[in-house]
Amino acid sequence: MKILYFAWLREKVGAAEEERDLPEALRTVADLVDWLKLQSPRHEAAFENARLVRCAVDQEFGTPDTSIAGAREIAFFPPVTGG
Amino acid sequence: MKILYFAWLREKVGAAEEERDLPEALRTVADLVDWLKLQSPRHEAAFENARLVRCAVDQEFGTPDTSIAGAREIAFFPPVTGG
Amino acid sequence: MQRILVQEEDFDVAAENAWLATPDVGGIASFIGTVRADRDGAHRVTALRLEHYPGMTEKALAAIAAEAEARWELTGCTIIHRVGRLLPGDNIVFVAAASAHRAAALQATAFLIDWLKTGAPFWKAEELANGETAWVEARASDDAATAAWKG
Amino acid sequence: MQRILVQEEDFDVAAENAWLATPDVGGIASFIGTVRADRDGAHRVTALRLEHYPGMTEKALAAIAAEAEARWELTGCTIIHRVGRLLPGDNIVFVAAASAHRAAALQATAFLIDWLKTGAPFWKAEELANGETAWVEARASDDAATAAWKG
Repeated sequence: MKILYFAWLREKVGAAEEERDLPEALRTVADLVDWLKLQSPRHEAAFENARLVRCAVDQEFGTPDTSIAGAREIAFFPPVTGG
Repeated sequence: MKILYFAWLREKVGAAEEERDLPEALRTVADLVDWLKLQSPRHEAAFENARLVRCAVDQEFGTPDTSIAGAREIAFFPPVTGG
Repeated sequence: MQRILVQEEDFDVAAENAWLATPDVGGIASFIGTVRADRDGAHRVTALRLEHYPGMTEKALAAIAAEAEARWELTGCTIIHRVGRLLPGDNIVFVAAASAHRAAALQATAFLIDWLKTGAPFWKAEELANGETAWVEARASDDAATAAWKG
Repeated sequence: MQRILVQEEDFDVAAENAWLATPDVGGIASFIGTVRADRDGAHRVTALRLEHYPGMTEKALAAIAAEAEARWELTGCTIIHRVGRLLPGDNIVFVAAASAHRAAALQATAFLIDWLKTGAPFWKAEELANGETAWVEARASDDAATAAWKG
Protein backbone atom coordinates (compact mmCIF):
# COMPACT_ATOMS: atom_id res chain seq x y z
CA MET A 1 0.00 0.00 0.00
CA LYS A 2 1.28 3.45 -0.92
CA ILE A 3 1.04 5.95 1.93
CA LEU A 4 1.50 9.68 1.31
CA TYR A 5 2.13 12.53 3.75
CA PHE A 6 1.69 16.25 3.15
CA ALA A 7 2.62 19.50 4.90
CA TRP A 8 3.65 19.10 8.55
CA LEU A 9 2.73 15.40 8.54
CA ARG A 10 5.36 14.91 5.85
CA GLU A 11 7.88 16.82 7.97
CA LYS A 12 7.08 14.89 11.15
CA VAL A 13 7.14 11.46 9.47
CA GLY A 14 10.25 12.45 7.54
CA ALA A 15 8.96 11.11 4.21
CA ALA A 16 6.57 12.23 1.48
CA GLU A 17 5.73 8.65 0.55
CA GLU A 18 6.27 5.12 1.73
CA GLU A 19 5.28 1.64 0.56
CA ARG A 20 3.97 -0.59 3.37
CA ASP A 21 2.73 -4.18 3.56
CA LEU A 22 -0.30 -3.90 5.81
CA PRO A 23 -1.61 -6.66 8.12
CA GLU A 24 -4.88 -8.01 6.78
CA ALA A 25 -6.65 -7.14 10.02
CA LEU A 26 -6.63 -3.43 9.17
CA ARG A 27 -10.09 -2.47 7.92
CA THR A 28 -10.39 1.31 8.24
CA VAL A 29 -8.32 4.49 8.18
CA ALA A 30 -8.43 4.52 11.99
CA ASP A 31 -7.00 0.98 12.11
CA LEU A 32 -4.21 2.09 9.77
CA VAL A 33 -3.39 5.12 11.91
CA ASP A 34 -3.16 2.98 15.05
CA TRP A 35 -0.84 0.57 13.24
CA LEU A 36 1.34 3.33 11.73
CA LYS A 37 1.88 4.87 15.17
CA LEU A 38 3.63 1.63 16.17
CA GLN A 39 6.05 1.73 13.23
CA SER A 40 8.42 4.47 14.49
CA PRO A 41 8.66 7.28 17.03
CA ARG A 42 8.32 9.76 14.15
CA HIS A 43 5.05 8.16 13.03
CA GLU A 44 3.86 8.17 16.61
CA ALA A 45 4.67 11.88 16.91
CA ALA A 46 3.00 12.70 13.56
CA PHE A 47 -0.28 11.06 14.58
CA GLU A 48 -0.09 12.13 18.24
CA ASN A 49 -2.99 14.55 17.86
CA ALA A 50 -5.35 12.59 15.61
CA ARG A 51 -7.90 15.42 15.71
CA LEU A 52 -5.57 17.48 13.46
CA VAL A 53 -5.11 14.79 10.82
CA ARG A 54 -7.21 14.46 7.68
CA CYS A 55 -7.03 11.68 5.08
CA ALA A 56 -7.82 10.68 1.51
CA VAL A 57 -8.37 7.13 0.27
CA ASP A 58 -7.54 6.73 -3.42
CA GLN A 59 -7.63 10.54 -3.77
CA GLU A 60 -11.05 11.02 -2.22
CA PHE A 61 -11.42 12.70 1.18
CA GLY A 62 -12.13 10.12 3.87
CA THR A 63 -12.81 9.87 7.60
CA PRO A 64 -11.41 7.55 10.31
CA ASP A 65 -14.29 5.16 9.47
CA THR A 66 -13.52 4.99 5.75
CA SER A 67 -12.68 1.44 4.58
CA ILE A 68 -9.19 0.87 3.20
CA ALA A 69 -10.08 -2.47 1.59
CA GLY A 70 -8.71 -2.60 -1.95
CA ALA A 71 -7.26 0.92 -1.74
CA ARG A 72 -4.15 1.71 -3.77
CA GLU A 73 -3.03 4.85 -1.97
CA ILE A 74 -3.86 6.55 1.29
CA ALA A 75 -2.79 10.09 2.13
CA PHE A 76 -2.54 11.89 5.49
CA PHE A 77 -2.41 15.65 5.85
CA PRO A 78 -3.54 18.58 8.01
CA PRO A 79 -6.79 20.43 7.26
CA VAL A 80 -6.42 22.08 3.85
CA THR A 81 -5.55 25.78 3.57
CA GLY A 82 -5.67 26.61 -0.13
CA GLY A 83 -7.33 29.49 -1.87
CA MET B 1 -35.29 76.38 -15.09
CA LYS B 2 -33.30 73.85 -17.12
CA ILE B 3 -35.30 70.74 -17.98
CA LEU B 4 -33.56 67.63 -19.34
CA TYR B 5 -35.00 64.57 -21.09
CA PHE B 6 -33.33 61.21 -21.61
CA ALA B 7 -33.95 58.04 -23.63
CA TRP B 8 -37.49 57.74 -25.04
CA LEU B 9 -38.64 60.83 -23.14
CA ARG B 10 -36.06 62.81 -25.11
CA GLU B 11 -37.36 61.27 -28.34
CA LYS B 12 -41.02 61.93 -27.51
CA VAL B 13 -40.45 65.53 -26.38
CA GLY B 14 -38.12 66.09 -29.31
CA ALA B 15 -35.45 67.83 -27.26
CA ALA B 16 -32.68 66.81 -24.89
CA GLU B 17 -32.89 70.05 -22.96
CA GLU B 18 -35.05 73.15 -22.69
CA GLU B 19 -35.04 76.32 -20.62
CA ARG B 20 -38.46 77.21 -19.17
CA ASP B 21 -39.78 80.05 -17.04
CA LEU B 22 -42.03 78.28 -14.57
CA PRO B 23 -45.13 79.74 -12.90
CA GLU B 24 -44.46 80.36 -9.21
CA ALA B 25 -47.38 78.15 -8.25
CA LEU B 26 -45.46 74.99 -9.18
CA ARG B 27 -44.19 73.41 -5.97
CA THR B 28 -43.39 69.76 -6.76
CA VAL B 29 -42.25 67.54 -9.59
CA ALA B 30 -45.87 66.42 -10.04
CA ASP B 31 -46.96 70.06 -10.45
CA LEU B 32 -44.25 70.54 -13.07
CA VAL B 33 -45.32 67.43 -15.00
CA ASP B 34 -48.95 68.62 -15.07
CA TRP B 35 -47.80 72.00 -16.36
CA LEU B 36 -45.41 70.57 -18.98
CA LYS B 37 -48.19 68.40 -20.42
CA LEU B 38 -50.01 71.62 -21.33
CA GLN B 39 -47.04 73.07 -23.23
CA SER B 40 -47.27 70.96 -26.42
CA PRO B 41 -48.81 67.77 -27.80
CA ARG B 42 -45.34 66.19 -27.71
CA HIS B 43 -44.96 66.94 -24.00
CA GLU B 44 -48.43 65.57 -23.40
CA ALA B 45 -47.53 62.36 -25.23
CA ALA B 46 -44.22 62.03 -23.40
CA PHE B 47 -45.86 62.23 -19.97
CA GLU B 48 -49.00 60.34 -20.98
CA ASN B 49 -48.09 57.35 -18.83
CA ALA B 50 -46.69 59.02 -15.71
CA ARG B 51 -46.07 55.63 -14.11
CA LEU B 52 -43.19 55.07 -16.55
CA VAL B 53 -41.45 58.38 -15.87
CA ARG B 54 -38.69 58.91 -13.31
CA CYS B 55 -37.07 62.20 -12.35
CA ALA B 56 -34.02 63.82 -10.80
CA VAL B 57 -33.94 67.23 -9.13
CA ASP B 58 -30.50 68.83 -9.24
CA GLN B 59 -29.03 65.45 -10.17
CA GLU B 60 -30.56 63.53 -7.25
CA PHE B 61 -33.32 60.97 -7.87
CA GLY B 62 -36.69 62.37 -6.89
CA THR B 63 -40.36 61.38 -6.72
CA PRO B 64 -43.53 63.22 -7.79
CA ASP B 65 -43.62 64.73 -4.29
CA THR B 66 -40.09 66.14 -4.42
CA SER B 67 -39.99 69.94 -4.08
CA ILE B 68 -38.65 71.90 -7.03
CA ALA B 69 -38.18 75.11 -5.05
CA GLY B 70 -34.78 76.62 -5.79
CA ALA B 71 -33.82 73.78 -8.16
CA ARG B 72 -31.44 74.56 -11.03
CA GLU B 73 -32.16 71.54 -13.24
CA ILE B 74 -34.81 68.86 -13.39
CA ALA B 75 -34.48 65.73 -15.49
CA PHE B 76 -37.11 63.26 -16.73
CA PHE B 77 -36.32 59.76 -17.94
CA PRO B 78 -37.56 56.16 -17.99
CA PRO B 79 -36.49 53.69 -15.29
CA VAL B 80 -32.74 53.22 -15.59
CA THR B 81 -31.30 50.19 -17.40
CA GLY B 82 -27.53 50.38 -16.95
CA GLY B 83 -25.11 47.67 -15.90
CA MET C 1 -10.20 54.59 -2.21
CA GLN C 2 -12.53 54.54 -5.17
CA ARG C 3 -12.18 54.80 -8.91
CA ILE C 4 -15.20 55.87 -10.96
CA LEU C 5 -15.11 56.17 -14.73
CA VAL C 6 -17.72 56.72 -17.43
CA GLN C 7 -16.10 56.33 -20.81
CA GLU C 8 -16.56 55.24 -24.41
CA GLU C 9 -13.34 53.18 -24.49
CA ASP C 10 -13.00 49.64 -23.27
CA PHE C 11 -11.30 49.02 -19.92
CA ASP C 12 -8.14 47.05 -19.19
CA VAL C 13 -9.03 44.49 -16.52
CA ALA C 14 -5.41 43.65 -15.73
CA ALA C 15 -4.60 47.32 -15.14
CA GLU C 16 -7.72 47.74 -13.00
CA ASN C 17 -6.80 44.74 -10.84
CA ALA C 18 -3.27 46.12 -10.47
CA TRP C 19 -4.70 49.43 -9.24
CA LEU C 20 -6.67 47.58 -6.54
CA ALA C 21 -3.77 45.31 -5.53
CA THR C 22 -2.42 47.26 -2.56
CA PRO C 23 -0.26 45.39 0.01
CA ASP C 24 -3.09 44.80 2.48
CA VAL C 25 -5.33 43.15 -0.14
CA GLY C 26 -6.14 39.47 0.24
CA GLY C 27 -8.72 39.25 -2.51
CA ILE C 28 -10.18 41.13 -5.44
CA ALA C 29 -13.67 40.28 -6.65
CA SER C 30 -15.01 41.68 -9.89
CA PHE C 31 -17.90 41.52 -12.28
CA ILE C 32 -17.86 42.31 -15.99
CA GLY C 33 -21.12 42.82 -17.84
CA THR C 34 -21.06 42.21 -21.58
CA VAL C 35 -23.37 42.71 -24.56
CA ARG C 36 -25.13 39.36 -25.01
CA ALA C 37 -25.57 37.95 -28.48
CA ASP C 38 -28.10 35.27 -27.67
CA ARG C 39 -31.09 36.12 -29.86
CA ASP C 40 -31.62 35.15 -33.46
CA GLY C 41 -33.73 36.45 -36.31
CA ALA C 42 -35.41 39.84 -36.52
CA HIS C 43 -34.74 40.58 -32.85
CA ARG C 44 -31.05 39.77 -32.96
CA VAL C 45 -29.18 42.64 -31.31
CA THR C 46 -26.70 44.17 -33.74
CA ALA C 47 -25.59 46.95 -31.37
CA LEU C 48 -26.37 48.47 -27.99
CA ARG C 49 -26.50 52.24 -27.51
CA LEU C 50 -25.80 53.46 -24.00
CA GLU C 51 -26.99 56.91 -22.98
CA HIS C 52 -26.38 58.54 -19.60
CA TYR C 53 -26.85 61.76 -17.63
CA PRO C 54 -23.41 63.42 -17.57
CA GLY C 55 -22.71 64.96 -14.20
CA MET C 56 -25.34 63.01 -12.32
CA THR C 57 -23.92 59.65 -13.42
CA GLU C 58 -20.55 60.20 -11.79
CA LYS C 59 -22.19 61.42 -8.57
CA ALA C 60 -24.56 58.45 -8.47
CA LEU C 61 -21.72 55.97 -9.02
CA ALA C 62 -19.57 57.63 -6.35
CA ALA C 63 -22.50 57.38 -3.92
CA ILE C 64 -22.92 53.66 -4.69
CA ALA C 65 -19.18 53.08 -4.15
CA ALA C 66 -19.30 55.06 -0.89
CA GLU C 67 -22.22 52.95 0.31
CA ALA C 68 -20.23 49.78 -0.42
CA GLU C 69 -17.24 51.20 1.47
CA ALA C 70 -19.50 51.99 4.42
CA ARG C 71 -21.00 48.48 4.49
CA TRP C 72 -17.80 46.46 4.07
CA GLU C 73 -14.16 46.90 5.00
CA LEU C 74 -12.73 47.47 1.57
CA THR C 75 -9.28 48.58 0.57
CA GLY C 76 -10.69 49.91 -2.68
CA CYS C 77 -13.46 49.66 -5.21
CA THR C 78 -13.90 50.48 -8.86
CA ILE C 79 -16.84 51.17 -11.15
CA ILE C 80 -16.28 51.69 -14.86
CA HIS C 81 -19.28 52.03 -17.17
CA ARG C 82 -19.01 52.40 -20.91
CA VAL C 83 -21.34 54.61 -22.94
CA GLY C 84 -21.94 55.10 -26.65
CA ARG C 85 -22.42 52.37 -29.22
CA LEU C 86 -21.32 48.85 -28.25
CA LEU C 87 -21.32 45.63 -30.24
CA PRO C 88 -22.26 42.09 -29.19
CA GLY C 89 -19.50 40.66 -27.04
CA ASP C 90 -18.25 44.10 -26.00
CA ASN C 91 -17.73 44.88 -22.34
CA ILE C 92 -20.32 47.24 -20.82
CA VAL C 93 -19.43 47.54 -17.18
CA PHE C 94 -16.69 46.61 -14.71
CA VAL C 95 -17.19 46.65 -10.96
CA ALA C 96 -14.60 45.39 -8.48
CA ALA C 97 -13.95 45.42 -4.78
CA ALA C 98 -10.75 44.58 -2.92
CA SER C 99 -10.45 43.64 0.72
CA ALA C 100 -8.25 41.83 3.20
CA HIS C 101 -10.97 39.17 3.33
CA ARG C 102 -12.79 37.46 0.51
CA ALA C 103 -16.35 37.64 1.82
CA ALA C 104 -16.25 41.45 1.93
CA ALA C 105 -14.87 41.67 -1.61
CA LEU C 106 -17.43 39.22 -3.00
CA GLN C 107 -20.45 40.73 -1.26
CA ALA C 108 -19.44 44.29 -2.12
CA THR C 109 -19.06 43.34 -5.78
CA ALA C 110 -22.57 41.87 -5.91
CA PHE C 111 -23.87 44.97 -4.13
CA LEU C 112 -22.13 47.33 -6.57
CA ILE C 113 -23.61 45.75 -9.67
CA ASP C 114 -27.08 45.30 -8.13
CA TRP C 115 -27.26 48.96 -7.03
CA LEU C 116 -25.76 50.24 -10.24
CA LYS C 117 -28.55 48.50 -12.20
CA THR C 118 -31.25 50.53 -10.44
CA GLY C 119 -29.38 53.52 -9.01
CA ALA C 120 -27.38 55.11 -11.82
CA PRO C 121 -28.79 57.07 -14.77
CA PHE C 122 -27.95 54.87 -17.75
CA TRP C 123 -30.34 53.80 -20.49
CA LYS C 124 -29.83 51.09 -23.08
CA ALA C 125 -31.32 50.98 -26.57
CA GLU C 126 -30.96 47.89 -28.73
CA GLU C 127 -30.40 48.14 -32.46
CA LEU C 128 -32.10 45.08 -33.94
CA ALA C 129 -31.45 43.06 -37.07
CA ASN C 130 -34.80 44.22 -38.50
CA GLY C 131 -33.59 47.82 -38.45
CA GLU C 132 -35.64 48.90 -35.45
CA THR C 133 -34.27 50.42 -32.29
CA ALA C 134 -35.91 49.48 -29.00
CA TRP C 135 -35.32 50.97 -25.56
CA VAL C 136 -34.58 48.23 -23.05
CA GLU C 137 -37.22 48.03 -20.33
CA ALA C 138 -36.28 47.96 -16.68
CA ARG C 139 -36.75 44.58 -15.04
CA ALA C 140 -38.65 43.93 -11.85
CA SER C 141 -35.92 41.41 -10.91
CA ASP C 142 -33.39 44.25 -10.77
CA ASP C 143 -35.58 46.23 -8.40
CA ALA C 144 -35.95 43.11 -6.27
CA ALA C 145 -32.16 42.61 -6.18
CA THR C 146 -31.67 46.17 -4.96
CA ALA C 147 -34.49 45.89 -2.43
CA ALA C 148 -32.86 42.76 -0.99
CA TRP C 149 -29.81 44.82 0.02
CA LYS C 150 -32.06 47.33 1.76
CA GLY C 151 -33.37 44.39 3.77
CA MET D 1 -17.36 23.99 -19.96
CA GLN D 2 -14.70 24.15 -17.29
CA ARG D 3 -11.03 25.02 -17.14
CA ILE D 4 -8.96 23.69 -14.24
CA LEU D 5 -5.29 24.47 -13.85
CA VAL D 6 -2.71 23.91 -11.12
CA GLN D 7 0.49 25.67 -12.05
CA GLU D 8 3.55 27.51 -10.78
CA GLU D 9 3.22 30.38 -13.26
CA ASP D 10 1.00 33.40 -12.81
CA PHE D 11 -2.27 33.57 -14.77
CA ASP D 12 -3.38 36.13 -17.35
CA VAL D 13 -6.75 37.47 -16.19
CA ALA D 14 -7.54 39.12 -19.55
CA ALA D 15 -6.93 35.85 -21.40
CA GLU D 16 -9.04 33.95 -18.86
CA ASN D 17 -11.94 36.37 -19.23
CA ALA D 18 -11.65 36.08 -23.02
CA TRP D 19 -11.91 32.29 -22.75
CA LEU D 20 -15.16 32.65 -20.77
CA ALA D 21 -16.63 35.33 -23.06
CA THR D 22 -18.77 33.16 -25.33
CA PRO D 23 -21.66 34.82 -27.25
CA ASP D 24 -24.35 33.83 -24.75
CA VAL D 25 -22.50 35.37 -21.80
CA GLY D 26 -24.02 38.40 -20.09
CA GLY D 27 -21.64 38.54 -17.15
CA ILE D 28 -18.37 37.18 -15.85
CA ALA D 29 -17.69 37.24 -12.12
CA SER D 30 -14.28 36.44 -10.75
CA PHE D 31 -12.21 36.35 -7.60
CA ILE D 32 -8.45 36.66 -7.31
CA GLY D 33 -6.75 35.71 -4.06
CA THR D 34 -3.37 37.30 -3.41
CA VAL D 35 -0.53 36.94 -0.90
CA ARG D 36 -1.21 39.58 1.74
CA ALA D 37 1.64 41.70 3.07
CA ASP D 38 -0.11 43.14 6.07
CA ARG D 39 2.03 42.05 9.01
CA ASP D 40 5.15 43.78 10.32
CA GLY D 41 8.13 42.76 12.41
CA ALA D 42 9.22 39.20 13.12
CA HIS D 43 6.02 37.71 11.72
CA ARG D 44 6.09 39.61 8.46
CA VAL D 45 5.52 37.09 5.65
CA THR D 46 8.44 37.11 3.23
CA ALA D 47 7.11 34.27 1.08
CA LEU D 48 4.30 31.72 0.90
CA ARG D 49 4.97 28.10 -0.05
CA LEU D 50 2.05 26.23 -1.59
CA GLU D 51 2.06 22.45 -1.52
CA HIS D 52 -0.62 20.24 -3.05
CA TYR D 53 -1.51 16.62 -3.76
CA PRO D 54 -0.87 16.11 -7.48
CA GLY D 55 -3.57 13.96 -9.07
CA MET D 56 -6.10 14.46 -6.30
CA THR D 57 -6.01 18.26 -6.60
CA GLU D 58 -7.17 18.35 -10.20
CA LYS D 59 -9.95 15.85 -9.44
CA ALA D 60 -11.11 17.82 -6.40
CA LEU D 61 -11.16 21.10 -8.35
CA ALA D 62 -13.07 19.51 -11.23
CA ALA D 63 -15.65 18.19 -8.75
CA ILE D 64 -16.06 21.67 -7.23
CA ALA D 65 -16.52 23.19 -10.70
CA ALA D 66 -19.04 20.45 -11.61
CA GLU D 67 -21.00 21.17 -8.43
CA ALA D 68 -21.15 24.88 -9.36
CA GLU D 69 -22.32 23.97 -12.87
CA ALA D 70 -25.03 21.75 -11.37
CA ARG D 71 -26.26 24.48 -9.01
CA TRP D 72 -26.26 27.43 -11.44
CA GLU D 73 -26.79 27.86 -15.15
CA LEU D 74 -23.27 28.72 -16.17
CA THR D 75 -21.77 29.02 -19.62
CA GLY D 76 -18.38 28.24 -18.14
CA CYS D 77 -16.20 28.33 -15.07
CA THR D 78 -12.51 28.45 -14.34
CA ILE D 79 -10.31 27.55 -11.39
CA ILE D 80 -6.58 28.25 -11.51
CA HIS D 81 -4.46 27.66 -8.42
CA ARG D 82 -0.80 28.42 -8.20
CA VAL D 83 1.67 26.23 -6.28
CA GLY D 84 5.31 26.62 -5.29
CA ARG D 85 6.90 29.68 -3.71
CA LEU D 86 4.98 32.96 -3.95
CA LEU D 87 5.90 36.45 -2.78
CA PRO D 88 3.76 39.11 -1.09
CA GLY D 89 1.44 40.68 -3.66
CA ASP D 90 1.56 37.62 -5.93
CA ASN D 91 -1.63 36.06 -7.19
CA ILE D 92 -2.51 32.72 -5.58
CA VAL D 93 -5.85 31.71 -7.05
CA PHE D 94 -8.30 32.74 -9.77
CA VAL D 95 -11.89 31.52 -9.87
CA ALA D 96 -14.45 32.78 -12.34
CA ALA D 97 -17.94 31.94 -13.53
CA ALA D 98 -19.76 33.17 -16.62
CA SER D 99 -23.49 33.14 -17.18
CA ALA D 100 -26.26 34.80 -19.14
CA HIS D 101 -27.35 36.36 -15.85
CA ARG D 102 -25.29 38.14 -13.25
CA ALA D 103 -26.72 36.53 -10.11
CA ALA D 104 -25.65 33.06 -11.25
CA ALA D 105 -22.14 34.24 -12.10
CA LEU D 106 -21.71 36.08 -8.79
CA GLN D 107 -23.10 33.31 -6.60
CA ALA D 108 -21.14 30.59 -8.39
CA THR D 109 -17.92 32.56 -7.94
CA ALA D 110 -18.47 32.89 -4.19
CA PHE D 111 -19.30 29.18 -4.07
CA LEU D 112 -16.15 28.20 -6.00
CA ILE D 113 -13.77 30.04 -3.69
CA ASP D 114 -15.58 28.98 -0.51
CA TRP D 115 -15.52 25.29 -1.49
CA LEU D 116 -11.99 25.46 -2.79
CA LYS D 117 -10.84 26.71 0.63
CA THR D 118 -12.05 23.58 2.39
CA GLY D 119 -12.39 21.02 -0.42
CA ALA D 120 -9.11 20.93 -2.33
CA PRO D 121 -5.80 19.52 -1.08
CA PHE D 122 -3.58 22.59 -0.85
CA TRP D 123 -1.44 23.60 2.13
CA LYS D 124 0.23 26.93 2.78
CA ALA D 125 3.41 27.53 4.73
CA GLU D 126 4.55 31.06 5.55
CA GLU D 127 8.22 32.01 5.51
CA LEU D 128 8.57 34.70 8.16
CA ALA D 129 10.99 37.61 8.57
CA ASN D 130 12.49 35.92 11.66
CA GLY D 131 13.63 32.99 9.52
CA GLU D 132 10.98 30.55 10.74
CA THR D 133 8.50 28.72 8.53
CA ALA D 134 4.99 28.18 9.87
CA TRP D 135 2.21 26.07 8.39
CA VAL D 136 -0.97 28.09 8.05
CA GLU D 137 -3.76 26.74 10.23
CA ALA D 138 -7.21 26.10 8.80
CA ARG D 139 -9.81 28.60 9.93
CA ALA D 140 -13.17 27.74 11.43
CA SER D 141 -14.65 30.61 9.39
CA ASP D 142 -13.76 28.75 6.19
CA ASP D 143 -15.57 25.62 7.38
CA ALA D 144 -18.56 27.78 8.26
CA ALA D 145 -18.56 29.36 4.80
CA THR D 146 -18.62 25.92 3.17
CA ALA D 147 -21.27 24.65 5.56
CA ALA D 148 -23.50 27.61 4.64
CA TRP D 149 -23.63 26.37 1.02
CA LYS D 150 -24.68 22.92 2.23
CA GLY D 151 -27.58 24.64 4.01
